[in-house]
Amino acid sequence: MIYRENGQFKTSYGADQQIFPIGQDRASILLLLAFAFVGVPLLADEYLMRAILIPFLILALAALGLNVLVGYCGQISLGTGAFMAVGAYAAYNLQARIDGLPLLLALLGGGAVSTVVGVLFGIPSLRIKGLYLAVATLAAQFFVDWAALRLKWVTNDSSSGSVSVANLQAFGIPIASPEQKYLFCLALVTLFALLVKNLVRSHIGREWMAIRDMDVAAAVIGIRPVYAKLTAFAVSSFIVGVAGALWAFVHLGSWEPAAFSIDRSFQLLFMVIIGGLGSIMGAFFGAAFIVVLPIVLDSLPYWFGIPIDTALASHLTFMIFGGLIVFFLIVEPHGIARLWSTAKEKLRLWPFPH
Amino acid sequence: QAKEQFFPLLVYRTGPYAPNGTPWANGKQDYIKLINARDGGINGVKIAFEECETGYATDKGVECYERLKGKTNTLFDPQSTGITFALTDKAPGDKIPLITLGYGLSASQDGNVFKWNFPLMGSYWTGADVLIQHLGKKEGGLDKLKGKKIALVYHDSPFGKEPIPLLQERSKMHGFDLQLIPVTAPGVEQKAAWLQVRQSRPDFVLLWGWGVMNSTALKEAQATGYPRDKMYGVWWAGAEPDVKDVGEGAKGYNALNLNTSGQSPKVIQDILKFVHGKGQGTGPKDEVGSVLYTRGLIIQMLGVEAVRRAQERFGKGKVMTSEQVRWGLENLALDQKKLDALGFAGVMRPLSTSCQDHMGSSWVRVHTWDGAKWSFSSDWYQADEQILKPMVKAAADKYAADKKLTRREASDCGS
Amino acid sequence: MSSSSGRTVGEIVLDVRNISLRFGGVKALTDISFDVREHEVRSIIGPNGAGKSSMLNCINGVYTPQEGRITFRGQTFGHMNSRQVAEMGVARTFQNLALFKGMSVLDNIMSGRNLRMKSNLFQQAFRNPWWSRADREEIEHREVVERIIDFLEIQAYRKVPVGRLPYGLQKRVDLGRALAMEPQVLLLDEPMAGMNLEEKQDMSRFILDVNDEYGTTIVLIEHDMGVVMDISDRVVVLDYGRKIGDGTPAEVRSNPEVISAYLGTSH
Amino acid sequence: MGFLLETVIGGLMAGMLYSLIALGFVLIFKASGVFNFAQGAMVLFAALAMARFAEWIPGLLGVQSKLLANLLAFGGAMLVMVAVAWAIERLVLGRLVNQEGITLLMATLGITYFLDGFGQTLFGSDIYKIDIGMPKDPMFLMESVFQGGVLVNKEDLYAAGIAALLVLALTMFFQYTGTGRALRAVADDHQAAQSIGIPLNRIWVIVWSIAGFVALVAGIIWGSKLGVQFSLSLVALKALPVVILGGLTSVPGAIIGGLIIGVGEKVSEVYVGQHIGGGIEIWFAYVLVLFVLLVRPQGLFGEKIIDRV
Amino acid sequence: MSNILLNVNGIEVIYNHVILVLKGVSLQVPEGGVVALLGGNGAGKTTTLRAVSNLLAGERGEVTKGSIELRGTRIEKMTPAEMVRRGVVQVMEGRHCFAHLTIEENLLTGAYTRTDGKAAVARTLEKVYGYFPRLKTRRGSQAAYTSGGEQQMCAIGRALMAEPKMVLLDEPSMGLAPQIVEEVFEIVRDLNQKERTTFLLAEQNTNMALRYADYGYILENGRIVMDGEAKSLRENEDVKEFYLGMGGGGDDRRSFREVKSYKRRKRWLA
Ligand SMILES: Nc1ncnc2c1ncn2[C@@H]1O[C@H](COP(=O)(O)OP(=O)(O)OP(=O)(O)O)[C@@H](O)[C@H]1O
Ligand SMILES: Nc1ncnc2c1ncn2[C@@H]1O[C@H](COP(=O)(O)OP(=O)(O)OP(=O)(O)O)[C@@H](O)[C@H]1O
Ligand SMILES: CC(C)C[C@H](N)C(=O)O
Ligand SMILES: [Mg+2]
Ligand SMILES: [Mg+2]
Repeated sequence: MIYRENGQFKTSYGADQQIFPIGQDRASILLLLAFAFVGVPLLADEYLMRAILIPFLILALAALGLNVLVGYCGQISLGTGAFMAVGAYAAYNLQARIDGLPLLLALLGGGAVSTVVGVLFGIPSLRIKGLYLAVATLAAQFFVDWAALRLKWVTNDSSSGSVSVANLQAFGIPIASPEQKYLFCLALVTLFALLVKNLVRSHIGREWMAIRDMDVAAAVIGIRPVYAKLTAFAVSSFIVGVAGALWAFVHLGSWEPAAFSIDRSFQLLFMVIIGGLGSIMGAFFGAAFIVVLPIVLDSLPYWFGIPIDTALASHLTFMIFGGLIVFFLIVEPHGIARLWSTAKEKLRLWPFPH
Repeated sequence: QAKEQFFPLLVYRTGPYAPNGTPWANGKQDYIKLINARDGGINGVKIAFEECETGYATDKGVECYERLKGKTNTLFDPQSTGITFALTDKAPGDKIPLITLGYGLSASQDGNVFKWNFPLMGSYWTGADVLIQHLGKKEGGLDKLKGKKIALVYHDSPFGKEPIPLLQERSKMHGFDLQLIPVTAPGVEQKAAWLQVRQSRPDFVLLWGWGVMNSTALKEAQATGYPRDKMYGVWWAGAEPDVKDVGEGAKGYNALNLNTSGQSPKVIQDILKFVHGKGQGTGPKDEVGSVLYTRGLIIQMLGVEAVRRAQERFGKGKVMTSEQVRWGLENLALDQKKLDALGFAGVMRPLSTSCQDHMGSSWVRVHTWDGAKWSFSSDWYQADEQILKPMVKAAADKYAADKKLTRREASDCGS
Repeated sequence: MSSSSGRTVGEIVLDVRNISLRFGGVKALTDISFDVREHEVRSIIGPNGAGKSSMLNCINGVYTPQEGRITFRGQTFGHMNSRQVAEMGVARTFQNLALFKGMSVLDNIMSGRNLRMKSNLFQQAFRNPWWSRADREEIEHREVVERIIDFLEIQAYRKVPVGRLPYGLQKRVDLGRALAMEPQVLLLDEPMAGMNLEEKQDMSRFILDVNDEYGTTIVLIEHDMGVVMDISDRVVVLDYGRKIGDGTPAEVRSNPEVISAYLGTSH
Repeated sequence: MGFLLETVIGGLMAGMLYSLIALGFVLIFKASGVFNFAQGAMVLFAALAMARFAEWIPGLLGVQSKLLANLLAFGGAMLVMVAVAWAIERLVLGRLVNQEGITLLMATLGITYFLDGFGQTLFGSDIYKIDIGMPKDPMFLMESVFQGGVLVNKEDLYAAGIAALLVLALTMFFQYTGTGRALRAVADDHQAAQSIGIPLNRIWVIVWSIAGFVALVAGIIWGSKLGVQFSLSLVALKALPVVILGGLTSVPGAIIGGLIIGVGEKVSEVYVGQHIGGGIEIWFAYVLVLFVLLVRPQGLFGEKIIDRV
Repeated sequence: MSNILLNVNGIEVIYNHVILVLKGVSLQVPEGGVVALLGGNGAGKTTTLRAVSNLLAGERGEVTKGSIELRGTRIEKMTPAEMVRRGVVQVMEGRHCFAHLTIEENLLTGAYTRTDGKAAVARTLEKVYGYFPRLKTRRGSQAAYTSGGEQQMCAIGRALMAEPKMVLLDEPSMGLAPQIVEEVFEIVRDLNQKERTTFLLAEQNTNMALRYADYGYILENGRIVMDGEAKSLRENEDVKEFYLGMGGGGDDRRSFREVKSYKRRKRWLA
């Protein structure tokens, strides 16, 4: 009875076009943000921040970027790991080669370089579709992996191929403690989520979705597939690149190309699918599911004090995790975000269904 | 305050590297059980432990580290060079030492820069150095290597790339040709690599592999007819899982080994008695004493001895903090007598660390697979300090410069 | 000039000359010529597989005919891409429903306005309710779209994903999307298939209203002869890719070739 | 010249082995429109079953002959794969009828995790051996023509023969039987297939069982080459470019794709890779695929992607 | 009515757990009858047919109340394939041909459940080609590349290939040229009379449907609002006005040009 949109009449289209047209949604998202910015840093311990929340946020950001491409524009990509790597190594090079470059600029610069590479590898999408495109994007993945291992200047001549950064700071504030890192990531993720939301509810978003749903019809109403697809690649790889730079700089500190391997690409693709294609929330749900759930499952035996063989425990984790993926898909094939909105719809009807 | 000395055990019992990771992990665990069961702990301080499965994946390893670092008051053994790289930046902040026995960053031997890293008993540079010495010896002198062709077939990761600078240095010195042949991890597809070997017909092949890459390399060598007795592996490429299912096909293959294998050493007997005998064994009984299992024992033993050493200074029978354990690691003095007492007679050579030298010693031997078991085929070697020292120093300096670190003062060594 | 219904029609807006289209061995269109005058309702009829849909596909650049050319308001083209055709003011509905399934009714129709939206990527990313070109633009166009939604009586479904709508309503949304382009020429491919009589009457009304109020020229493919004969000014008849008749409904109805190929005797 | 020939032959053999895995992908895709991410996991699972059964059977049943033990193990492993197929239909696919390809792909990811965990729990995660008596040593041909001869691997040669047979049989099946046609219908439109009475559940059990069989054969061949352990599931990755190059829906395409990729990879690595640092074979394979797709977006032999209004 | 073949009893259908579409629909189809299901867009005709043929699951729909019986046996839990084996085949709305299969392959898959041999199937194939000669000329081309009407013929023909006892036809006339529409209804009559095939057809073309059906149901908003013999429905004033388009009692169809107001919808239930 509390969750209602009845009675909330919109008197202008502007009001109807808000990001959260329903009052309760608006309030709860504000509460959630307040909690994330103030509550979490007070409550969470270092492990939670470093090992769970920070990776969660960064991967959610990457998933958000990928969702633009896959979820909104319908171009399946398995090159996400590569674009993250490009972002990371580009940011690293910018920082290493330009003295005193502010961190934020390095990160955005990483995103910018990733955009260029993304658009380049996006060009085949004008001809290649679906799974074929997905596999073709693996070319980007493996090529970038290789380049990071072989091209000396990429790693600034590090013989092992592993590079690292230190002493991060933004606006003169060091980003060293888990709280600082967390807040920094959270701020960026919030900002990008907002920007992406804005894009997808504007006409460019409709162009992407139109191309995704029916490209011939989209062309007939005057949408240029080239423009729509390449902007999607650009926006997506920009965000993914920034996420990659964050992953390297803030989460890992030191990294090797394996940090952005094909596994990461698959992992991110699975996040956006299970989270919900074409949904901002979905990126977060997906990241939570794929990143956090296995860790939780892994830790369960210890929390309950059940002594269980490590190998068996991790095999069980695999099995349960796999089972849960299937279970969620059966309950809602369109991902957790859709499950969430169906639940809300039910809530709205409650206590009188239908 | 904690009543136990807590050892976090980062292991991998699943994934591509499980066959090699498992005996290693079992060795570590069994040694802890042995100390608790036989000695009642370290001077009465019981040892607690918790395993965390990394699957040899760096990000998972970092998660494990974060999960367990709050609990531990001792040290970490990451069981992977990749994870070591990631933790090397974190450890100083958390004040937790890392043991990377026979792996990790070769430059971290320099304790003045790498205060928290301990590549005990050897690094990939020492390993590579010894291999070249051995080849030289076989040929009748290092100068005979001139004009020879040596191929390095390596795991395409920081681990596999570590030995390259040293080999390049040596190749410049002795005038042999160094051919680099990378193998993409995990190394299930090596046909192209071995076609290259067949094409260039090197005089020797050095194998820097881990996990399935090793057995695959041996099988491909067999399939392309490259003589196995011209192949020399690093100490991570010379254990039972690497040759087990190749069997006869691997006959003649050589690899470095930091330790013995077999069930005769006293410590092994003790484990069979106090741990397996009581049904407490971690893995199957016949795996006890295998190459990687024994290496696991050694690693764990060194950790325990570091605690014991620290107790000598900071209070016997007390639980140590990880900073104190670090001091213990830096002041290890395991002479032959001590090793004998610990039951490690013959298993390894003495080792003593210092503020400058976090490696302790680099004794290593070559062993050879005869189709059914490993047996030693060389005497003990150590790496050539003349070559190693300047390289370590230069690399450590570069690292320090990159990180804007200063070398430790002599005064810092006491703490 | 005046047509059979007595209404005034204007200049030739669309002139199709000698179009031939083949798919491998299949001759979908053979040497078709006809013209469409401003403000008229021009129907294309013919048996299944006659090439009607293919004809529309040629006009708006989905197919490229092997021969012939099409002149739109004096601009001639052999091949033109869909975008250019759309920019010239040609809109289209589809026989096999080509809606954007994952989008809501509102978004589907809004997408018809895309060609007229000018704000750039940054303006859109940083849009906000207070000062933003993107937001203002969005609202302006929303007003137009809401008028279309009212007109088509689909207010209740505004936020429903179109995939969930019944077939008939989807056809209406399809029309709505085309109308949102405010086209000069509207190509309709069987807009009334799957509708009952009442709904067909409504749809006819929509079409005639658009035609009257906005002066939109209509090209209509439809199998319901009642509708075709009642509302068209002139009719082209295709059969097996050839043109077999062209003229006012009355002329076509009495054309013996058309009767034998298509109409049969009952109509 | 001799060496080039050798490289090409090596590539052809390697390609044949990729094809064997690619075949599993193609089968399931062609018959149900599912891109089966779990193919690699199935290969591992089947190989584990085979290896462990072969190890256990002599002890359990007192079978002496190695051949008999291997045959029994093969039968046992095949039964296991049928059970897996049945369970997948029952628990997963049967409940996801008419969903989009990407959802089904995701479901097969779930299956992958499950099978990986389940297989290793059941059969262990050590390295195991499959010994079906494949010859391991090389043979040298044309020693009179080229110095050192041309090296050919007998094991690979057998494997290639088996793969070729499988493909031939499966091609016939798809092209010439009513069931084959029904399978293709299912891939196009689940619902319409149901509406004319094609029993999806039975079809899926059959197809997944056949895919299980192919996985088993691949598992045995790869397993006897590499040893059976977790990495076996990763060879599936090597089959991806093959499937795509040949076309997702073409059984012969899987073979030809495999051969092209195999040769392309090896020749590029040996002749080009060496000079630019090595390790280029993977991306070379994918770049090759990329360029072919630019010309033929459906792969070499795939069904044309239909996109019509 | 004698000898009821299909008995739908007060069913409710919900899509996606939340969207209630059918609100208690009951209808009967007698053995050998032709029953028409009429109603506007979104009334729930397709949903009703899907419920009968058990194709709802794929749309994430579910029958939550009521029962469906075929010759007295409950069938809600059966798979669509079982329904086909029992002789009930649905022609889906919106064509649904197998895009990559040729027209002929499409038709042959229709005979999947048949066990009476190749020759018999070949005879039926010829019969279908006889009904739709256009299909014969296009037999070798992939279904996706045929015109809308050709696809519709293909879908109908494919269902006939199963030699069903009962056919659920969802908007068969959609997209077909007038003489083919006539043809399709003639086929319905033909099969009904010669082979006693039963038909339940959802149709928008009320005029045609009522000419060929024996009995009709009118569905609006998920409820049956009227039913009766086809003849009597045709005489009904409301039906005449809203479904047959005959103005105020006169028998003449009103011209489409003259319909003035389109906002005049009168429905039985709001
Ligand atoms: N898959 C679905 N998910 C959600 N709602 C659906 C779905 N399919 C149909 N509906 C809803 O069910 C209602 C009835 O639809 P149905 O398709 O049965 O109508 P119909 O009578 O066949 O209409 P038409 O004549 O236009 O085909 C509609 O309101 C529609 O929105
Ligand atoms: N892309 C294509 N490839 C191959 N053949 C095609 C293609 N498009 C249309 N055809 C063929 O061209 C002919 C004309 O098709 P079209 O769709 O134009 O017919 P139509 O007049 O619209 O028929 P209907 O009334 O049934 O919709 C048909 O025989 C069809 O099979
Ligand atoms: C840690 C060792 C087992 C060797 C391993 N390959 C590494 O990462 O260095
Ligand atoms: Mg048409
Ligand atoms: Mg319907």
